[in-house]
Amino acid sequence: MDAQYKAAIHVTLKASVLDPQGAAVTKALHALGYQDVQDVRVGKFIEVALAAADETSARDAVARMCEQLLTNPVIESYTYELTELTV
Amino acid sequence: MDAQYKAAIHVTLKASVLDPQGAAVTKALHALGYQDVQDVRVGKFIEVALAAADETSARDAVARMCEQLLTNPVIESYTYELTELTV
Amino acid sequence: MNTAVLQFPGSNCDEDAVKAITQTTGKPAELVWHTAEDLSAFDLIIVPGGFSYGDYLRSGAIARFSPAMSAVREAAERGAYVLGICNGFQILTEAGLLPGALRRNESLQYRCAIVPLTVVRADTPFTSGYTTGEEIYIPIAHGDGNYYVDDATLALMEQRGQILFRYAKEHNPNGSVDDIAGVMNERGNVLGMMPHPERAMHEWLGSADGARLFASILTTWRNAHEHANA
Amino acid sequence: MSTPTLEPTAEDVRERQIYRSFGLTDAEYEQIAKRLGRLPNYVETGIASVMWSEHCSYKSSRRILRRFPSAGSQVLQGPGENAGIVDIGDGQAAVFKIESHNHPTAIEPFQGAATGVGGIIRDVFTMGARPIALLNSLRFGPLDDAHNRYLFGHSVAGIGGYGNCIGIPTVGGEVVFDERYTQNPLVNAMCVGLISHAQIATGAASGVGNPVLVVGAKTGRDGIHGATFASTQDPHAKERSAVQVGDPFMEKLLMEACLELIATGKVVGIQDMGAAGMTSSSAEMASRAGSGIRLDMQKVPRRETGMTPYEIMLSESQERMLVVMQRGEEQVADAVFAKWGLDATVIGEVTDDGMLTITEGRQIAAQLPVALLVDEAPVLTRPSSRPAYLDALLPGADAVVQASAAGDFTDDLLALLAQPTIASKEWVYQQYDSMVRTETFVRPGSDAAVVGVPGTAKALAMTTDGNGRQVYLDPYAGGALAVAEAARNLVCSGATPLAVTDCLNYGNPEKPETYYLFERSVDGMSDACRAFGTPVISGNVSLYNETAGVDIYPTPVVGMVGVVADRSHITTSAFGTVGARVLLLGDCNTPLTDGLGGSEYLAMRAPEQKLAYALPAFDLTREQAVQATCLAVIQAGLVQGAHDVSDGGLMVALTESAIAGKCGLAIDFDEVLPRTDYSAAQQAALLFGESPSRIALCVLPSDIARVRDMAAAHECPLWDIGEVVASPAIHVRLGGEQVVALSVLQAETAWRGAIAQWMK
Ligand SMILES: Nc1ncnc2c1ncn2[C@@H]1O[C@H](COP(=O)(O)OP(=O)(O)O)[C@@H](O)[C@H]1O
Ligand SMILES: [Mg+2]
Repeated sequence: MDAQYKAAIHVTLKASVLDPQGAAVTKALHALGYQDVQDVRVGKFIEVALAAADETSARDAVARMCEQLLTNPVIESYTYELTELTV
Repeated sequence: MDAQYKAAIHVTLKASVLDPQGAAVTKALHALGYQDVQDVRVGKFIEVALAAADETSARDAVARMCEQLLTNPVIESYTYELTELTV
Repeated sequence: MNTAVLQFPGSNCDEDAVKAITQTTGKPAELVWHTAEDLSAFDLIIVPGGFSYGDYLRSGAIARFSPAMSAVREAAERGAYVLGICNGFQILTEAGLLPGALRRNESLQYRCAIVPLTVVRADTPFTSGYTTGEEIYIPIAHGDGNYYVDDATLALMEQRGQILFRYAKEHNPNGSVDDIAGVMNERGNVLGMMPHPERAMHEWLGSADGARLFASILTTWRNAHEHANA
Repeated sequence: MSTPTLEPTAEDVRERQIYRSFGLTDAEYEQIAKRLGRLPNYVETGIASVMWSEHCSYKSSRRILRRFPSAGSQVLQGPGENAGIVDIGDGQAAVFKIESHNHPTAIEPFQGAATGVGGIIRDVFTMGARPIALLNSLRFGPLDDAHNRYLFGHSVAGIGGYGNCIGIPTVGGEVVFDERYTQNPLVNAMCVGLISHAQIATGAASGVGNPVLVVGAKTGRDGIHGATFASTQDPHAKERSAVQVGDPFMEKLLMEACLELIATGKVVGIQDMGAAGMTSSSAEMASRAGSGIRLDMQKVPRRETGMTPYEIMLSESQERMLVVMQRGEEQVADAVFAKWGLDATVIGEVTDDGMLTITEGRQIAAQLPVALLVDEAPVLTRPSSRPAYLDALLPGADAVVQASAAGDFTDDLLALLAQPTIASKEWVYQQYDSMVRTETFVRPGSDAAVVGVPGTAKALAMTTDGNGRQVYLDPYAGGALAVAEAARNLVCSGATPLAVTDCLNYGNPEKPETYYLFERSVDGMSDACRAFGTPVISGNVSLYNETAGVDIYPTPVVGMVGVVADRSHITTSAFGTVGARVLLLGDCNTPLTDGLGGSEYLAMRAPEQKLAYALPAFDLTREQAVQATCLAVIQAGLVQGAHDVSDGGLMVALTESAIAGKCGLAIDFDEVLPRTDYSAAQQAALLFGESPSRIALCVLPSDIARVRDMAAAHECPLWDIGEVVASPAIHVRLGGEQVVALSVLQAETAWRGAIAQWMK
């Protein structure tokens, strides 16, 4: 029987890539009086619920979907954490 | 002297709010052969670098900016983790 | 009637709104930069469409903190008319002047098209030139027009008659709850709508149905004004 | 700030042949060293290499581009500036240009396409013009492939994402699908602006001592060597750092600020930073004025820390401009930019020494003669040889394709309408705001788009057209046809064509056969431009669209703008007047025997033969007669609808007009073509062949006599082939039989739903 997993994936723009959203939010926070904010980067948080035979194959699937669909390695990078759900 | 903090903020749509992006990603993953994916939710991952006198005031600032600007409480909820950066 | 059209960095339907007002009243609306703090001279304030602050983070999220938005709140409290179109609607919901929120379109695509709307109520300052249940054609142009309110609020809004426009049956372009295209505040002087009435001013633009919305406001204002002066 | 210690020395650059990795040949490197009388250092080598890259120097194409006609009484600014300008009367002018963003799109379709739009908008407002419309010309591999769908979907979203945000309507374009574009999709974006003659700004850095400012976004390490990258093969394997993220919000602010600044009259010269960023903008501005420029890298506002002069000079960060102000007027720029929340920073000054001097504080980081970078860039004469396949093509009339049901072409028509290249592009243009500014008289979906000129009775009509397969099959005629089709689309909307901007997309110019196709098609375009009186006022070249030995079709794209003298002349492709006659301008006889060479129908029914047959003959004189007649009858108020016959042939054109007009059509060829023994191939050729120089008109019966007279006066053949009917069905009689019968709804469903169906 397959086990249940949850992957929490963080997709961020690479450090050298312009982040217009982050820049706009930084400015807005400054305007609101949060002068101590130095930098904001806005990325994506993707939660994927999936079934897999074991942790290794779950990890493998998550890494592959990140590379194939969820990110474009040209401008983005990603990290993820996997948790097994107890049913 | 102020300490340096990094807040990692996760903004997600409330469970009761339909997530069209998540639904689209689920469909796309299925089409790519990831049949074992059951559900995907897409949210935002916001990293804020800030200076603050201490952890309490950093937490306080982050919570306020989340409520004021970074999320819309009608449809979204958030969690965050704070780390102190060692310089 | 004195009309202000607000301009935020990234507004892009501001000039179109001015044109619509000029055509309706014979007198241009005043473009007001987002830093303005006093809007007491105006009877109608239009929060126009566009991409204020790039719509980064969330549509309307950053613009709502502009000084002019505090002035809009005061104006609404004193009973002036406020009309939020598209991005303006998003800003008004973010500012809490209207209930609900606007999510990404269900298709995840930006959609520009002339769509049929049903006028839900024709007995308001904004819709007196229409008839209840009338089908009108107004363009939409948005990526985040998918209106959301929770069920309890929706029921209340229904009951109070706050829903003014719905997308015609089978023509919901974005997934909006209850096909909602435009909603009013409880007091009845603030309207937010995703469709662009200022783009439906002439047959050659594809429809002239939007012109009646501006005419309705003008008529209501005149009536109230003459009444007050009488 | 310290000078980087890791940067190679001038000797290293030579010893280790580092210049090669920048794309310079040994001979080019030696030429530079010789001209300098010393070894160029690392920064200088980088600067020279981007300026001498294909992208900036046009070294493979420059010789050929001179063949285009570029003069005309309407031309206020020809090629050489950021965009061309044509007079439209009343002291106003249209400013336009087209540009490719093919290579970035191949690896990051959303951002690649978006930044392409951003770049072309900057080219137009740099001239002082208010951008009023955008168009785009797209080529992708077939939609049955998931990666092609990804590239197509994200490119469209990126184009929309940028134009929608900035508030310029996207009013037209074209999309073609063919496996030749699978590895090398094409994204060409065009922008049209309006300007009054008095406001025209140029990109010249004149006046010694005038301050040079950088305005707009801060500089980061984006896309270093993007220009070099655009000129080399296989975008996938090359530097991925060359992709930039666009910020349309920043560009909107930048546009408003620049237009406001130019209106103050205190600007001496202004130029956007496109390919090769600050390097090319400064060198080109100095070159145009015959001056020099001195820039201090320490003063450039940066987004990242530790950037070297090399990185700053070569960065392709978007949404930046270089501005030369009148001396002492810097604060004017400050005030305007502050209002929009943007930086305007003085980073240097104009000099008279003819040098581009880059300093870091007091220290000189690079110093090169402007002439070396711009005028002395190599101009290559590449070998050219006629590809053998051109002489092996069979006559188009020999292409034999039988109707899929005996004697009945209804299924064929339905299938053709659902071919993605022919199907409605609504899935695309619904994602574009085509109405903002409320001046769009004709939205996407007709032949040309029409946008009003505020304050006048006039309007501008605009279109982009190109057909790579036709150019492949006959480069000269194909080039001419691209121009002819663009002009025909304008004329059908009621406009007089004014001028052309062109985007020349080709494969590897180092292949003599590819170079031949390039050369011949430019000749064909040039002759057609002369015939139509539409000079080329701006353009762009994209070479090396080649992967693994496969070149794209030679794909010149023509962007054309015309003026509608009076809004009452505006005509669309809708045939919606019941009882009106359907007339055909152009020949009805030759298409029967022209065959199916180059057609979509042949490509659909016999894909393996689609490149085997020659195109129908093209006669420029006939084309001119057809267009002149069309415009004359429209201007005389005699036309209810007009649609040119292009992709998919006559039946596709007529069906589109019926769908748009929400009416039916009863087409009857029996009167005009009374024979009953046409072969199936001949019938197919008449219905679906792509013989050029035809326009279908919708004319009230009472106006027919006048239309006939005017056609006769232009020596243009005219055929009365049917009627617009209320019953929503299309029936066609040919050779004494009914060959097509279907409801408009059936046709519309096939045509409108095809692309959406693929993209679900
Ligand atoms: N990429 C696109 N962007 C905007 N509009 C488009 C695009 N592709 C096609 N269209 C519009 O769809 C209509 C039909 O296009 P097309 O078949 O190429 O026309 P034509 O053959 O007359 O040049 C035109 O109005 C065109 O502008
Ligand atoms: Mg056409």
